[in-house]
Amino acid sequence: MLTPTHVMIFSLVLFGVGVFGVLTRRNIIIVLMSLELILNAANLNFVAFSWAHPSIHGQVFALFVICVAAGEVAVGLAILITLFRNRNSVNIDEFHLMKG
Amino acid sequence: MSVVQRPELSLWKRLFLVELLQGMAVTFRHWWRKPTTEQYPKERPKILPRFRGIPKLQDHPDVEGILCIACNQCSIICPDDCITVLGEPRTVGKGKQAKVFILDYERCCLCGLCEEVCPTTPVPAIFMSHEYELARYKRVDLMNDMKELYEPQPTKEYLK
Amino acid sequence: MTEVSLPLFLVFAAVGVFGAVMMVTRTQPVHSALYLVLTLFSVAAIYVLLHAEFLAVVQILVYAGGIMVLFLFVIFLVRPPVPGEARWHGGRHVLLSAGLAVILACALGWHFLESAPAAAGNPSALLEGGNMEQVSMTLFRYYILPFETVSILLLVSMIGAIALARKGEGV
Amino acid sequence: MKEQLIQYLAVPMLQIAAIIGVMLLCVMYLVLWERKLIAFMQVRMGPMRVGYHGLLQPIADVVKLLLKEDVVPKAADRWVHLISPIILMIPALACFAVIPFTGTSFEVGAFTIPLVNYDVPALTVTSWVADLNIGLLYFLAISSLGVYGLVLAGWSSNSKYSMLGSLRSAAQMISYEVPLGLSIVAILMLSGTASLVGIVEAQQEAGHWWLFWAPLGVPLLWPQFIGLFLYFVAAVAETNRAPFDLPEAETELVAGFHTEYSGMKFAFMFLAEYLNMILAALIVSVLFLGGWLPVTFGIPGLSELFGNFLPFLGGAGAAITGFFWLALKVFLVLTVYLWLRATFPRYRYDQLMSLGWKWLIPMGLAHVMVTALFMLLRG
Repeated sequence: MLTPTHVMIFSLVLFGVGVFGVLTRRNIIIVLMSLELILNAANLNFVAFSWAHPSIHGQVFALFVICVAAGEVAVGLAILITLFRNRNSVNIDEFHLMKG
Repeated sequence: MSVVQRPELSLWKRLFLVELLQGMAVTFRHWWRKPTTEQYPKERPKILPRFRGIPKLQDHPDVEGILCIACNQCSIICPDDCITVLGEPRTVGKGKQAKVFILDYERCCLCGLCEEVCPTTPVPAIFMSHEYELARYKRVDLMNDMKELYEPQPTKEYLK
Repeated sequence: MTEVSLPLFLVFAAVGVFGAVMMVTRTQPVHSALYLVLTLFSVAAIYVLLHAEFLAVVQILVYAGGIMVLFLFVIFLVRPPVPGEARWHGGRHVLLSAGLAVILACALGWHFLESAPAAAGNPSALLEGGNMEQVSMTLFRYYILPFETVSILLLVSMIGAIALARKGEGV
Repeated sequence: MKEQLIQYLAVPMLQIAAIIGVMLLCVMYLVLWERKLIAFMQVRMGPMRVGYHGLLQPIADVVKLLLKEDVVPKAADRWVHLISPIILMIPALACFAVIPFTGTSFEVGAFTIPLVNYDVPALTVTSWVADLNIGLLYFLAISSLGVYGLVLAGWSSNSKYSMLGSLRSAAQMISYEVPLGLSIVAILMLSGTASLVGIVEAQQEAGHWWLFWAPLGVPLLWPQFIGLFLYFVAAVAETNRAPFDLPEAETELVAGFHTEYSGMKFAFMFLAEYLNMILAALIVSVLFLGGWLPVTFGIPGLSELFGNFLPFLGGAGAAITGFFWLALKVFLVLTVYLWLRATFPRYRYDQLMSLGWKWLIPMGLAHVMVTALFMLLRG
């Protein structure tokens, strides 16, 4: 029998891997992809809960999350391209303009 | 060079894509036309009398023996240097006749100068035949000596 | 359906975790993106198991069909990684991050699992009269304002992305 | 349990095998028909050698492609190079799962398989593998995945022509997915369902194809013509066919994304392209042209006559008739597809983009609104 706990464990693993990716990778594109992973983990929880208490609202919220993720990626990648044009690199360590 | 301005399309033409439909009508009409191409190995092209195929040798009933007198003029005028002629005394009558005549089809450009320059009468000994199928399996097969130039191996016709 | 849902879930979850781990560890960004697509797919499959058909399709349409293609585009546009360049932070950093991620996940997990909901009703109610119909009814009955807000958000992000990515004047 | 296993596992497997087999055959002969038709339009004969008027040419082509050497460039990413034709192929085949080929289902009585003495219970076999509630969305989602195959093929070949071709194709497919989706929305509104079976049934109920939906009772006002036009243009662009075949513009990019492909892998890409064409034609037929409904549908008298022109076969006759009408429609749509290729020159890249974004998308939005308005006025 599939229970919400199973799905939650899976989403926790995805979340953990995503956080690890965000913290360790230097390539900013992969950092952005790890962020997508974290969003997906959150979405999975929404859907699991909506399934456990039969209620459609969780799915609707996940839909909103997907929309926001799409917007986030569009802007994030545009920023990335601008950065690449100005500094000719996608290495996250090289972007420390604010550092004193 | 002159710049040609495209005529401005009327609203009717723009709205209903008239010109696209006209284009499609043209292709539609062509669909039903009789094909103009010929099915080559099955159907052979009609060859006109002055067509220049590969050069070959010929004899004439009015002249005894070999018609070619080994004058070497064809070999000299040939822009591709593809003709080699060696002579020997004629077996009947005076003068020379060809002993060796080698023609390299690989180099021949089918210009017809050899036929023009050939001095023999009543017909030139070397002439442009109507044969045009030059493909061979080996390059050596394109080097033809006298025997092959007289009696060409007929190309195996590819039917079907 | 219910008897096979657990083994199916385990298969998809395994594929998903495999994809996620590979995604984070690959050095070639294109491979990373491909593994992420794999993970997104298995998540979509799990959505189907959880009676969220419409969401599964949206996940494939938006994530796999749109967002990841965008990622691939950007990967192609920017310079490929130089062979000798370090793609990871240092060893201690990796260990620390791994530890942090595990601790974070464990803390969340402890909290979650303590309050894990049991299946409270019949989940197949989510499919009655069509999942898509239910989602859209809810969306347009209760969430019309958020819906419009999201559309404005998307418009703004679209214009922002164009403005940012344009060459030359401005920026 | 056993009956369930057969109903939910064995029957779909057989259906899938049948669909794949028939579709591969269709692709082979579609290629022949394309070569023949374009040859006719160019006042040529087309393939004539293998078989009567080249009828066995597809088989010769397949044998040639399968026996060819598989060349992989030295600097290619071998794995991605290998999987990208497969990635192209899978979505193209997966989309066929939701297509209804005929309305009537076949009744298969209980029988025993002789040698193994296995009893097969009575079954009802439908012409579709799955009647998904979200069928149309499934089609849109799955068909949008084909772009990966192109992009990865171009990238993994490590060649500038492939790369340019694949980037063009990705941009083109993403741009034209929007008008494609918009042109379908009106049909969704008219049918009130996203299931492809449901859409055809809705047309049956309405008494006419959606193409001839006449709002306000005005006989010659058919707004779905715009929808059909939009869908068709977008589908031609989506399948990378002429006049929108920029990704494989042979005069500019050698062969585009499949420059570095040969043998089996190339055959897969080729197959996927033609499968997508057939798919687009099937969707046009189902959404706008009434799917399995006869061509004479809606004309009193003729409709009944041609609805089942094999009455002596009973239910099977009706099913076969449905197949026939759908096949006829698909054939005609595909012929128009090829006709376009024979007629129009290739678009320039900026023209392609401006057509997609500046004309088709606004037209699609307007079309949705006009349809909605007419539906409202009609009540």
